[in-house]
Amino acid sequence: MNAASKPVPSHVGLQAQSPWRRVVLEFISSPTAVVGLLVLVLIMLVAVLAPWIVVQNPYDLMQLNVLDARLAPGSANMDSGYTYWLGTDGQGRDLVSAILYGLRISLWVGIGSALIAAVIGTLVGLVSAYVGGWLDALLMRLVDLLLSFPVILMALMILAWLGKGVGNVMLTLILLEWAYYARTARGQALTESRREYVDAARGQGIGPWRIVVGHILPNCLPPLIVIGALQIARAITLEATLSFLGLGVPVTEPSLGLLIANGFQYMLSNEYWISLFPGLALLITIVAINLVGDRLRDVLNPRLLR
Amino acid sequence: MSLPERNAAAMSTQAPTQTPTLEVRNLCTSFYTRAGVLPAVRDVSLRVAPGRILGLVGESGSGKSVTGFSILGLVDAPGRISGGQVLFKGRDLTQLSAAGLRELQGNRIAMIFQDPMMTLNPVLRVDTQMIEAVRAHRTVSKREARAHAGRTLALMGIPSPEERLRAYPHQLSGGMRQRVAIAIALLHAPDLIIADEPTTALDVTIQAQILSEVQKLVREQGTSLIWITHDLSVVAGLADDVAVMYAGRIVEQGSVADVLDRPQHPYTQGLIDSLPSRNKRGQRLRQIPGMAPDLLSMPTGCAFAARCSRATSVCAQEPPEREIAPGQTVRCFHPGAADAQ
Amino acid sequence: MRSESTPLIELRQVSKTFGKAADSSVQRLLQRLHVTRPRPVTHAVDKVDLRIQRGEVVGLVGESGCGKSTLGRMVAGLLPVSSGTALVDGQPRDSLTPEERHAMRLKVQMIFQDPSSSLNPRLRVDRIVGEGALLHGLTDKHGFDDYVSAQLQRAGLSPQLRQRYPHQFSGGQRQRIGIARALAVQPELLVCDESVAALDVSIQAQILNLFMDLRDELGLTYLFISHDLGVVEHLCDRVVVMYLGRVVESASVDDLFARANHPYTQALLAQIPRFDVRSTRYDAIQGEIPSPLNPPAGCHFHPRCPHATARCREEVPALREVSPNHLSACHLNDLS
Amino acid sequence: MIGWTLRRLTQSFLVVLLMTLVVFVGLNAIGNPMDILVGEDLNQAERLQAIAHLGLDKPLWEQYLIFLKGAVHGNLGQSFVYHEDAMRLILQRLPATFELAFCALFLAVVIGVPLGMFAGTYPDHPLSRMMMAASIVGFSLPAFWVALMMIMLFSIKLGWLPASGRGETRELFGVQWSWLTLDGLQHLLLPALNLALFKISLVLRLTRAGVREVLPQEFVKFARAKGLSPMRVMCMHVMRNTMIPVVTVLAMELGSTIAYAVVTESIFSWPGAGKLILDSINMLDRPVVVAYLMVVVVIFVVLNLIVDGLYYLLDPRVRVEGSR
Repeated sequence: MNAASKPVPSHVGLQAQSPWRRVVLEFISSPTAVVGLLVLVLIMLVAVLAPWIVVQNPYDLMQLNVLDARLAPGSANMDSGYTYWLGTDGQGRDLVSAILYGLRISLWVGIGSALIAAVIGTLVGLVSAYVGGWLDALLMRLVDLLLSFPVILMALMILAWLGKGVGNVMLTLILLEWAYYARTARGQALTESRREYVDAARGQGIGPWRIVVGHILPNCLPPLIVIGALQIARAITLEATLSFLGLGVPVTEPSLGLLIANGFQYMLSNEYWISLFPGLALLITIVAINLVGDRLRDVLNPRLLR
Repeated sequence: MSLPERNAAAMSTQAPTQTPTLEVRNLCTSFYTRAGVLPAVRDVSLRVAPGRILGLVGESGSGKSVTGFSILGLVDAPGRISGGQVLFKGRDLTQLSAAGLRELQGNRIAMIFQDPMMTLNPVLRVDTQMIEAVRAHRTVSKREARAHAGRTLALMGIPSPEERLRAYPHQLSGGMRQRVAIAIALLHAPDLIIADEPTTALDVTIQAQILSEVQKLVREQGTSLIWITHDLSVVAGLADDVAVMYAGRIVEQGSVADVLDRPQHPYTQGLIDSLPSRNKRGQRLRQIPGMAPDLLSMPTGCAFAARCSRATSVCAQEPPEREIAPGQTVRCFHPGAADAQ
Repeated sequence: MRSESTPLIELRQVSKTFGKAADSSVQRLLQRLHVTRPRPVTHAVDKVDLRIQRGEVVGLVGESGCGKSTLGRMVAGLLPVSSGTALVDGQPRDSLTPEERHAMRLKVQMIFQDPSSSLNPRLRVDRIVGEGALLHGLTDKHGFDDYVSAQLQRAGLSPQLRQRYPHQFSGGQRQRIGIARALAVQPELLVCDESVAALDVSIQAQILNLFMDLRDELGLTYLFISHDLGVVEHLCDRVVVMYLGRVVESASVDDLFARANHPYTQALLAQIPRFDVRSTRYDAIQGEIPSPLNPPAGCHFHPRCPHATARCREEVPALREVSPNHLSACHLNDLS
Repeated sequence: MIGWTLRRLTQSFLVVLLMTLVVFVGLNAIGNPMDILVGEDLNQAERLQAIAHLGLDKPLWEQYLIFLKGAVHGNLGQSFVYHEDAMRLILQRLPATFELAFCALFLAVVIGVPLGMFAGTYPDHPLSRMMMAASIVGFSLPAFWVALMMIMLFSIKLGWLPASGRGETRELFGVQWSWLTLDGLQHLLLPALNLALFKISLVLRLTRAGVREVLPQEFVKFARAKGLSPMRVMCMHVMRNTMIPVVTVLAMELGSTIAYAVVTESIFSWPGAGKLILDSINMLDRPVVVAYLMVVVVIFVVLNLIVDGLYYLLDPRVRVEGSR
């Protein structure tokens, strides 16, 4: 058969080049993606090491000095002389440490909920694709139902019932996001199971579960990884939005969303920094994740998602 | 507005001395990709007289489709025509402006593609796609254009054209869809049709129907036809002349009788020997060893040397295209018909 | 226990339908409630008899939609039969114990058409080829590398390539890997479903030569499915022609190509482009290939058959012997 | 065609029924329905009278029927805060939210689609690269933070636009619209832009991906081979195919715009249903929450119908059954 107008790409690879190595090589070839990845790794490092590198524990009310409230960036601390590089918030919290701790919560909620939802969703998707029949129809109807309602509304309703707190926010996110993974995992598993290498494996007497896990699952991973990146970014944004609305984290341990919400009232008296800097931190994190996610989508499966 | 009649003089029996409908001289087309420059078409020259059929034969990656697209100026980025001339009735298409070229596309030169599933726009009805093709080159009312479309479909032997016009592409079978695509190509009675493997995706009986209709039309209307395919048997039955391509070059060219019965180039000989019907039943086929070269790392000199039983040190240079017999050229230092089996 | 004459594979009145009508009452209720849409039923294979003797190369030809691939998958045990019985070595497939069925499954292996989708892109070649053999104890942990190398060698690939991944091979090489995988479990029958259709002529010749070498070397039996009559004529001992789910003719290669009996076979043979036939006058048979969704009544070929009679439109012609082991299903034979 | 619509309608009806069941179970499972529907500050006599009235003493399934009957007639209890019928309260506020959502979507389409077409057709053009970078940032911007920044910049620093409230409205077809008055428009601009920002980058990327996928297809090359003008090839062939996924996603995005309006409305204190629901949640005004949930369920079921309808109309492969 005649190949597409462009000739067949070079097939004489020198040494064993696994598909995953090929993905890494292609990922590196885009500078913006590499920058995104570096920024993301830096942010994660900073968030994990926060308690050791930060001047003050923003969640320990004892250390807060109300007199230092609403100080402009660069002003010094009353007694111990360290400077508040980004100023302080309404309760005298050093914004730098508050942002770092806030990042911890955001990343923890975002990545945690996305991973758990991914595992649940993929399992449901694979089982639904493999078993088929009425179970498949039932699960997919549920998934369609969940996906047809916007996440923020469902989150509002659930939090209104369950009450506030990081745990509830994560539970809400997991409850809503597993559906994305389930739909994609099922769709991908069905397309892969129709391909000839699955028939070949069945013909060689390889057991059904060994085929699903050993043969089909590795080919379902690429689209799931792409969704994972997108979902982490959405989860972080959603957590910040819910906290901003006062439904997320408790007041004593403000995440970035709550910091921004607290800063809103001071904006009128031109103290912009309380809302500005946490917002910037949030933006940089999400942009970094989206840059990485975008590149992954082009590299792993160009035609998937938007 | 009936189809403009062709004058009888242009019938195929005319000796090719008459000015050719199309003459391609030293055409080069390359793809400038990140991985490097892919020389898809390297110094290709060919000519087609009115009413004659030229078979352009080659395997995957030989550049035959790219040649077809280059002639019609449809090469997309990162591909670009990097040299040579495409003379259509004396005018060099490579120098024409986009608008100038567009006047000819679909009007004087038409193209048919391989995949019947994707040639027609799946969301538009057949009549919409035919009417727009008519009105692209004729200022006529939609009603008139539709009538002309219906007549052309009937000409292609399509039963109940009215019903086909109202249908959507996915409601037609592969064979029917390909006939509609051919009908669209014939709307303006073009002087030249370039067919890129139109029957490869079809079944034998449907392919036979398409071949008979195309052959009849070319003979009746004196249209020149370039039939691009990898199937030697189709070319043997359909074409008047044949050009064999390998790794971006035409390695042998001439009349069907000369080239297929007395092949001069070892690759042509190898292709013919690989055909099951050219071997004794049940015996091992005489195969061409190895694989086609990778266009990214093109060997210097003759690209076929690595797989050629006649290769010698002289093959390290590029063999020139030489006329070995009247109307038959070959690009090889050791041409000659192998001892017929 | 099995005499020499027992065929390796035998299909008796085997049929296959896809998209079964809504049988359970719940489905019918849902459809009546307009909740689900009724699924069309296609009769892919319709009461086919087929016998493949050990060491024989049987060609199965027909155009798209004739059910030859479906039949091939039923022979390979990848698709269950809807009705009729499939016997391997004289034993019905569905009456076997799980262990027997397990061993039986390895006896028949399939070579697929599309070289890029028949190999798992994420597995290394040695695991693709050797996983089945390892599972069934044909080799063990430390003998694995040599075993896989031997299989690749026999399929014409150099063993150092076994660490590589499918995307690092050309179409022809990938087809060889598929063959090595099939042979690794030491089958007796190879079902080749359009195995050379996706390859260029020069590569096609190399793979066909490999098939012939393996036949001589291992005494393999083949069911060679193809739309390319030229290839079938060269490779096969016997040819079975199918049209829209039914066998219309079956004969030895010489018999079929010289004295084709069924009008459809005659049309097929007349219309294959022949290398040595120049500037042919194509007189194609008219009409479209009917859709398997609602096949025509009586003989499926009657809408396109030049000799169709009233009887052809109603009565399904039986597959009868018209000359020594030359079967054909056409009413015209009753007249002569 | 009729079979299809009938099928979709029955499916939608089943979904709404299912949701009422879920809501009802939610009411009873978590917390005592008594205090949800009746409120704590009534004395004993009034409590008994309310229980009888709402039939909370009857068996569960009978309660569900009463609840269902109430839902159909639109009375799902009185709002504690406003002492008005919850459903009517929400229906009063909905037009403001719709106005905001439609305006945001309009901006998204008018800006997103043309830019997306350009970025898809000329991917290596510097402008396209810049647009893609901007769309990634736009895609990542947290809506609430952008709202604050907009207020700070345009209202406080520059003072061009009002920071909150809805401004004058004029009546049209019995509903108050603010885009009909200049003052109304000034109030509408910031919240609508805030809501639209995310959607613009979404539509831009969606259209670009669609164009990138359609352009290399054979029927586009065939259209060019027919000698059609580039404009015709772009509109009739490329856009028609690209728009199918874009339009269906847009209809879905209308739903999420309505949902995200909750945030924007509370920041800009835009008197829409979103702001109402948020305040009700904070003030534990449960009947309003229940009523809002029912209204939202119906809206999204209708939206899903519209999405399927659009897909059905735009893509003939779905609409016209039967192959050869």
